[in-house]
Amino acid sequence: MSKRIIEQNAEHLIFELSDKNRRSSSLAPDVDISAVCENLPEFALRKDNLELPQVAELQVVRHYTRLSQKNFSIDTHFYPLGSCTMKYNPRACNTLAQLPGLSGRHPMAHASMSQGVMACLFDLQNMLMEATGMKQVSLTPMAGAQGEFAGVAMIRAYHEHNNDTQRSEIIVPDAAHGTNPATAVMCGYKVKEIPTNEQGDIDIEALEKIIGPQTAGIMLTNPSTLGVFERKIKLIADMIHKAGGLLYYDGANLNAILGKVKPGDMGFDVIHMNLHKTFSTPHGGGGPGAGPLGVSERLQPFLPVPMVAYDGQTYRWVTEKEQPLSIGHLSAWMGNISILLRAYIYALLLGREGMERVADYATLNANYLLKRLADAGFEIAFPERRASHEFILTLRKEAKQLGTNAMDFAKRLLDYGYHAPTTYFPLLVPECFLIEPTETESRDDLDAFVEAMIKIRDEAEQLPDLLKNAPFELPVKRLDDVKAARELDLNYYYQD
Amino acid sequence: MSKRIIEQNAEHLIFELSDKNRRSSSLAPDVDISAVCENLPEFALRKDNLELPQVAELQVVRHYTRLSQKNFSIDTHFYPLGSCTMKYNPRACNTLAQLPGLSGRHPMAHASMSQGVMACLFDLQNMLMEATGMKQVSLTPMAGAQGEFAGVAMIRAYHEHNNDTQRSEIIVPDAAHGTNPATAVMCGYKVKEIPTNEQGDIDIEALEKIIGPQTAGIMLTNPSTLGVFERKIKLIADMIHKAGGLLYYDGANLNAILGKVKPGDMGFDVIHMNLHKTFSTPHGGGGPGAGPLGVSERLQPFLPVPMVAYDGQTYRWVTEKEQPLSIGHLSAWMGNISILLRAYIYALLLGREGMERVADYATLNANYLLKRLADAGFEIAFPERRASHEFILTLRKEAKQLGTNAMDFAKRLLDYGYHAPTTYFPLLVPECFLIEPTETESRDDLDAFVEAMIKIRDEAEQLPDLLKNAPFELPVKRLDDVKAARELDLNYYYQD
Amino acid sequence: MPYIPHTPDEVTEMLGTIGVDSIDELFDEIPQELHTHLADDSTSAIPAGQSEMAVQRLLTERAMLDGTPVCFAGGGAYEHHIPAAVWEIATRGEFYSAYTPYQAEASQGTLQVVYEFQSMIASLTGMDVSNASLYDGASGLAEAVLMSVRANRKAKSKRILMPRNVSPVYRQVVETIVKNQGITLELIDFESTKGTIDLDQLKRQSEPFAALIIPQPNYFGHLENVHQLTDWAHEQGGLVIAQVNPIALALLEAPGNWGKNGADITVGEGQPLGIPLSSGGAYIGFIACKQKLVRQLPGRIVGRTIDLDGKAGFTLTLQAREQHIRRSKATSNICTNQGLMATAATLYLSFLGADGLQKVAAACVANTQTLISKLESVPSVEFPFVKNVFHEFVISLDVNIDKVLEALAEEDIVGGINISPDFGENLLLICVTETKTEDELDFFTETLARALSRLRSSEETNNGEIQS
Amino acid sequence: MPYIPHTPDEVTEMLGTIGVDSIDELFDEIPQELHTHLADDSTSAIPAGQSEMAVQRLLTERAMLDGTPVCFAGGGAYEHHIPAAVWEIATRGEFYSAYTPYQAEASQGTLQVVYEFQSMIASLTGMDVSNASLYDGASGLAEAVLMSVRANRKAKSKRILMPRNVSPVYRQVVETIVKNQGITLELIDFESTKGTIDLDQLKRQSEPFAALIIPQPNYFGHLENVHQLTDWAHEQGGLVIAQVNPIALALLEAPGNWGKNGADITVGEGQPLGIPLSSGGAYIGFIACKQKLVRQLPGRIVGRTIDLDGKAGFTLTLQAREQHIRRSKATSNICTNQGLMATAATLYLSFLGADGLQKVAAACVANTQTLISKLESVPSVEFPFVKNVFHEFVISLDVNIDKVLEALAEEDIVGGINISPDFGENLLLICVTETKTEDELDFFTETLARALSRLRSSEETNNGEIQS
Ligand SMILES: Cc1ncc(COP(=O)(O)O)c(C=O)c1O
Ligand SMILES: Cc1ncc(COP(=O)(O)O)c(C=O)c1O
Repeated sequence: MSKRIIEQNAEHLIFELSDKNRRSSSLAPDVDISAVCENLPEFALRKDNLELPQVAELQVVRHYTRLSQKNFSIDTHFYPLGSCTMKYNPRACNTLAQLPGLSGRHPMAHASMSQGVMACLFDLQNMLMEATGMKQVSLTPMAGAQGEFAGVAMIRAYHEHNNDTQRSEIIVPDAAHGTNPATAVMCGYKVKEIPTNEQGDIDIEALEKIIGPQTAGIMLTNPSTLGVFERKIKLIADMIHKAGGLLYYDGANLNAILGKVKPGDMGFDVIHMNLHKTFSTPHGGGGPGAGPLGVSERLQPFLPVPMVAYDGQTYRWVTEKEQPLSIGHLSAWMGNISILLRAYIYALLLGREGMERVADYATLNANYLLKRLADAGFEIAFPERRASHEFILTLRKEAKQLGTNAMDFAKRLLDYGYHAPTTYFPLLVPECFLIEPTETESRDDLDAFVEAMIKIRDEAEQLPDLLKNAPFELPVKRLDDVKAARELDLNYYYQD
Repeated sequence: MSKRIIEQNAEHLIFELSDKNRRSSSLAPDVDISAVCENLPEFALRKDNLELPQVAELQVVRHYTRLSQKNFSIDTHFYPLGSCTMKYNPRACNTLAQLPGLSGRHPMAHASMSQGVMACLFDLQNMLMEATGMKQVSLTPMAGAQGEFAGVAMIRAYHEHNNDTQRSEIIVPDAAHGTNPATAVMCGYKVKEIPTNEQGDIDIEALEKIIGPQTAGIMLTNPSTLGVFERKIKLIADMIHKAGGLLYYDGANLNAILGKVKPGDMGFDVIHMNLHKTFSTPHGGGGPGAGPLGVSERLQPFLPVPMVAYDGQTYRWVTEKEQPLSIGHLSAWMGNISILLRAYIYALLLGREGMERVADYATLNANYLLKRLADAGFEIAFPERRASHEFILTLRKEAKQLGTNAMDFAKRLLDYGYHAPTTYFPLLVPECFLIEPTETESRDDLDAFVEAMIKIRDEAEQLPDLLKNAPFELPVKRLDDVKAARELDLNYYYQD
Repeated sequence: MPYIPHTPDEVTEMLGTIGVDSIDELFDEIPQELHTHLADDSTSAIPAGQSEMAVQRLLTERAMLDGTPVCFAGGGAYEHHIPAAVWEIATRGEFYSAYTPYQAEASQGTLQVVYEFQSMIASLTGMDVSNASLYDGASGLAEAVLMSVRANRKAKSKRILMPRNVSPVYRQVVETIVKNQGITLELIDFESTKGTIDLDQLKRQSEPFAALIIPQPNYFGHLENVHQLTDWAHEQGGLVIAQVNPIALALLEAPGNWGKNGADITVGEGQPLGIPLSSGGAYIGFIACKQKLVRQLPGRIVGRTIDLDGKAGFTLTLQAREQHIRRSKATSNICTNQGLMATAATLYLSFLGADGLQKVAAACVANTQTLISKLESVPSVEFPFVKNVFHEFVISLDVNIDKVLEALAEEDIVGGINISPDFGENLLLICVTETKTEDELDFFTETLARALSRLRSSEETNNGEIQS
Repeated sequence: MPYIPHTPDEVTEMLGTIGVDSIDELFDEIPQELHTHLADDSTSAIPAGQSEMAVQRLLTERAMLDGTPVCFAGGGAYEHHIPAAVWEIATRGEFYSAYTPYQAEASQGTLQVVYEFQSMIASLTGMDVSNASLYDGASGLAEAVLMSVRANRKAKSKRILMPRNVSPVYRQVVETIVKNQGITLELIDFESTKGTIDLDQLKRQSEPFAALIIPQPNYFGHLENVHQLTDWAHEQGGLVIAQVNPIALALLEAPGNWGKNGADITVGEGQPLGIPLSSGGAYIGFIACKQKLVRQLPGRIVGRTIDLDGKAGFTLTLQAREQHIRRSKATSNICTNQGLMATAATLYLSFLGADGLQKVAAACVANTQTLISKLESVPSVEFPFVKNVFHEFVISLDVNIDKVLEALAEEDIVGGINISPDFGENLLLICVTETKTEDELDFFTETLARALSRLRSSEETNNGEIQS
């Protein structure tokens, strides 16, 4: 009897709602454009018409409100995307960071009009130092990858400062996030990959073999992207340090150990933190993030500027004048300050007990979910290990026996109202799901997720085609990625 | 192949997510409750446990975000609900009305700390006076119905003040909104209904007969809820005035004539305006609204307090001291000020040209939609008349021939992504749709609505059962209203 | 053309379809002499349309003018911390720009929220059922009075016992609303040293009455012995209308449990539940009652039911009480209510939970007690009543209260409410909620002490001058 | 426990399921000596957790401390009116709390927004394709430099011609990011009386170069003759990187139409498109290029495709360029970008439309011209360059600029940017956007004039004292 109305789901492009003769705005000042243009030099002026959508305010509101409803998000769905730490973003962080005095401040406002925001940033620097056990923090990197870049650039600056110029390699585990090798190359280094052993730890013998005078440093995540804690970290640190290299800590997984273990104590020389993960700033459909750096004493002179200092009375910007060995600036000002403020607010709300609780409950949730899925018969990649805040499940059995791979399971999970875990990463585990439930999900939600996984496996056994064609309940069915890459359509106004 | 997952649509009650032992909030201050209670007298204290949902912040956010997505609204759907004026609510009105200085002000703050908000309210009073042609405005009524109450109470106060005490009846057309007769009774009056003629005008002969010394006044909407302008309004006004009665104008339909015709010029003595209609304050899922009153000179002394006055330097509250004949207070302070501010902002954005444009385009849209639907073969209730900002379509033919009534059409419209028009009101037109497109909808949207209506009629012809069982595409199918009223379930914690 | 999506070509085509030449022609049924053209009236009090930027500038300036003083006024409007999430969610377009859920299937969001609201209000008040909201606490009290007269057919009385320690403006609002129906309000005094209802005077009432109103806490912030009062009223055949503060109910006995049988109707102002002060509105009245009175409730009510598949859903119910069905015989003329505020209140209660709400209430009490102790050491500050209070209390001073409030305003303090016009000379009603810090309490105390001594000396000087 | 939904019973049961006795046991693989307990460290720089109310108070105080001065600073961060709807919609939970759209079917909202963003950026810049965003304008310029070196294989050069009238801090950022890859920046001077790129010096460049950067408007706000510059670079076998202000492009020629063949890559800071100033971030870099360079673009790109039913949909595409697939051979290490800002910019452009954006740009120009005329009458204010400017210009003064800015700050004015450290004595860069009223321009002019005369006389006094 039901007759689905497909059109209801289709949302036009904003351009299709446009009419160039529409004039419906109270949003722009009233001014005679052509009179003004007479004051500008002819050669500089636009010759063609400007093409942008001319749509009335209600229709714009409606368009984007409806589009928003097509997203899964933390505010609407469980989103166990491994390595991404999709946890609750407290709304207070958003509201308060948008207070007029904060959001309206020009970056070049006089210091006397900037003490408020500088106090916040200074406090945040100190809190992050304390939480990570590092000696100094620079807040300026705008995401994890930029933190990595800055960190490795500092390693390079350090070696160069010591005239230790033969160091040309950065060691990276095979399980590492793609940003690690990409970063090393951006800093002019060659990448050396080292394998992981069956336990998910670094293969120490392999490491032994590639360390040498050419080693500039190593980039590690701990817990690693395999969801396990690298137990020999102290040994590794000693090995690298003995060879004259430095240790870089990719802090994407800090949520697992916040308040429990400090990267500084593990022997790292430089770290970045993804505030959009551990400190719960919004992921915003892809960003912005913030990737502050923390360093041990010896790298302190190389930190990127600006930073904030305090003399007990007044806050001031620390620039290259005070920090002459700095690797320099990474952004026009001090990075993603509106995001840093959200992290600061979150840190204040949590406090030190709250921070330790993050690691406690993130770990509890991950181990619980692991156990429940294992009990349900799913194969865990590192069954002997404790999960950190995340863990890996491999669907290779299901892929082989039923012909339904991890992607099929992922797509069908969407139908059940769950965002899929990270799939096919890390690369070394076949048909994998990297599952990170985070501390803000309730036990009931975890249990319901397990039920969905079990149901989907039942479906895979009984109706494998159902999975291969999933999803069915979303605004679109499975999308053709190959066509997307082959017949590029990236711009409404331009078709190749 | 598709297997719909019904559970995905079901949203638990917030109570079902609760656990009394959950303690997950940073939203309350830290305090020892039982120590405090010792300071309070034993007899006053609560004995049973307080039952309210104990749910963590993310789960609350998720619950209500998901619930919100189950609503149709202006921001997501065309919503041609006749008599309700569902037009765009500019977001600026919301943002600005929430500025800290405005939203944080206590109603009893000293006048020296209140000049800002008082200036806004004073300006709004003046703008509304000007737009309606009335002599004075009081902003205090909290919705249209309270405006009606106050207006009729003023009529009564006026007659009593003149010792004209035999007046016991209020005349109300049969097409009137239910609040009109209900209000008259709240003010201690008897209601006299008068019929409407075939043209949608008031039956003057019938009116003639019931006017007399017992007539306190008449309540009229113009344009009426039939979507047509009462052409003999001046005659009616003369008849009533001659009999010593007063005229009340129900301003729910002001959107049709804003800037084009002033109720004051039609001869009304007292009017209310629904700011949540014509002045586009949000409907909020049922309110709040605001129903300011405007009056002619003779009713001025009876206006409810407070109002705002200005001596050229300072704004002050006008209270019963200055206004001793006032019918009194209708709310603890001055009504729905946060809503009044939104209307004020809207009025500033529109300005006088914008206000006239409201009536122009609301009327254009209504007449266009009427014509298109008439051309498509739908029966119009008053085909000889111009539509005002709304018009009535009757589906009596379809009901008779196909067995699908107005409710079935309404429910199926929901499937097509349109909120249904007002159904079965006004009561005198059978199987009616009262359709009000408003000025903020585009021609394309009106055309698409016509297409949907035509498609539904085709469905009614081919698959009448489809309509009778609609909707299919919404979070729930057709709901059982009879069960709702028979087996009352109004409170999760209490089942009769 | 702000908010008008039409292009010139579209307008031409639309007029063509209709068969007219101009938009003005569409108004041709309106008698010519009634036409005006606001747009052309440049002398109008209505300015020309302004850009959003210009309006933002104006509003920002005016908002800054009123500032953000430290507030110690209550009297029916209370400053509480509002979790940021409340309004971020309540103003989502889908809640903000929807209307009354006439089409239930397309309004399950609003309807479920209201059902949850009703449940929470019923739980807080200990009543069986609640409606979807009324305008505010004051007009809500009037609706309760009307309801009690309808409901108490046995008493055959239109008399209501109205204590004088109910908010004076609430009393005025009730008067305005109910007087045209022949209902009379019998004022009941309070004990002059306690501030609570004078039981003896009450007991001297011999005529039948429809209902007794019991405020808890009363206007002075004091706690009534609600059990005694309730039982007495019931013994006399009257109903009991409880008028309560919903935050106080986190700690105080729910009206449903007052006395042997509980109050019959409970009303109150819902503003403390997450609604900003915003100069006194928009707020939200709530009303709840015993199951047997449900058909006398005014306003919208949402019920749970099932759909064609048997799945649970929500819908407006008992509409036969309402004006749009029952017209002149409706329980009230209310139509538009305070839906958005009900949404905010539901969010507030959900975010705080029972535990959080009790903490807020307890922090109010604790801060109030702290300020009382501080004020006790300020010379000439007197406490006319005993101090059994929730979060408000009255002090009496030896100087003019308006002057005191003016002096405090100069220090950016909203110092309280001058209740002298209603209750006798030099009385100040002070409120302290959980939002106040120790520093602010000290600041208030010191500023008040300074203002008092300054005012006293200037009064003495003035007096001196007059005498000399 | 803020944000932790677990009840004690649940924790016990969960531990039971796992088979451990305590949460701490779950950390037993971590070497004991590494354990710390932040929660117990009361000497920590991290305070104990605070309630939202307390944090709100702190942040509100700090925000008020910095106030809302009248702003005349630009230099890469511009104050524009932001329609209220932009952030009300951009911060809707579904946009705000989603991540990179890895699961396309569950992310059509974000994906379509990005596709629209790409289209609008491409349209504004006259380029064929745009990516989904970079961090900001400065680091975006560095990415463009890296891209140009990859793309211009013919030139076999790692030299970039970098005009000195590109923002100094942008130059520093580029230096920081590209230097480790052996890329060198050749500085190109500007004409000292015009402020625009010195074509003669440019023409003296004889070695090959990968790309010439052309700022439009340049750091001084001046308009370059982009056509000449573009054609010259192309003739030399170099690519052209346009560095532009997106609001200026509403009136100025799109880089795609510069010279005969158009710029090859266009980058810029997207902040003017609806992003608040917020102390310099989070902003948004945009980058667009000709179709043939698309495989060299860094960052995410969204493409339109179809689903199994043939219905249009959107997905991340060309991922083989990116670090998560290509790892050490990726076009960039960028992963997280500025998605939320892209959403806001898309909303901003949609709300304003072509017409609105041009009005904003024109109002900037008009206001700037007005202020220039006003300043022309202030004694000793000089204009070192001709005045072919968009919405920024440079003045030179005869007193210390820091002191001037300090004096203006006392009157709650952000007076501009002191560019003397980079460009020579006593130069002030001033910006005027559409947000300024005539009154504010007068206020600025008068305050500046007053400050100048006061500073001059005190300098004279000082000089006098020293001489005497
Ligand atoms: C393990 C790991 N390292 C590095 C990154 C890069 O961080 P960002 O995306 O903030 O640049 C990520 C984030 O996705 C990550 O998961
Ligand atoms: C014609 C008419 N009159 C009166 C009213 C009552 O107004 P309110 O709902 O604001 O009380 C309405 C609103 O629904 C209406 O449409």
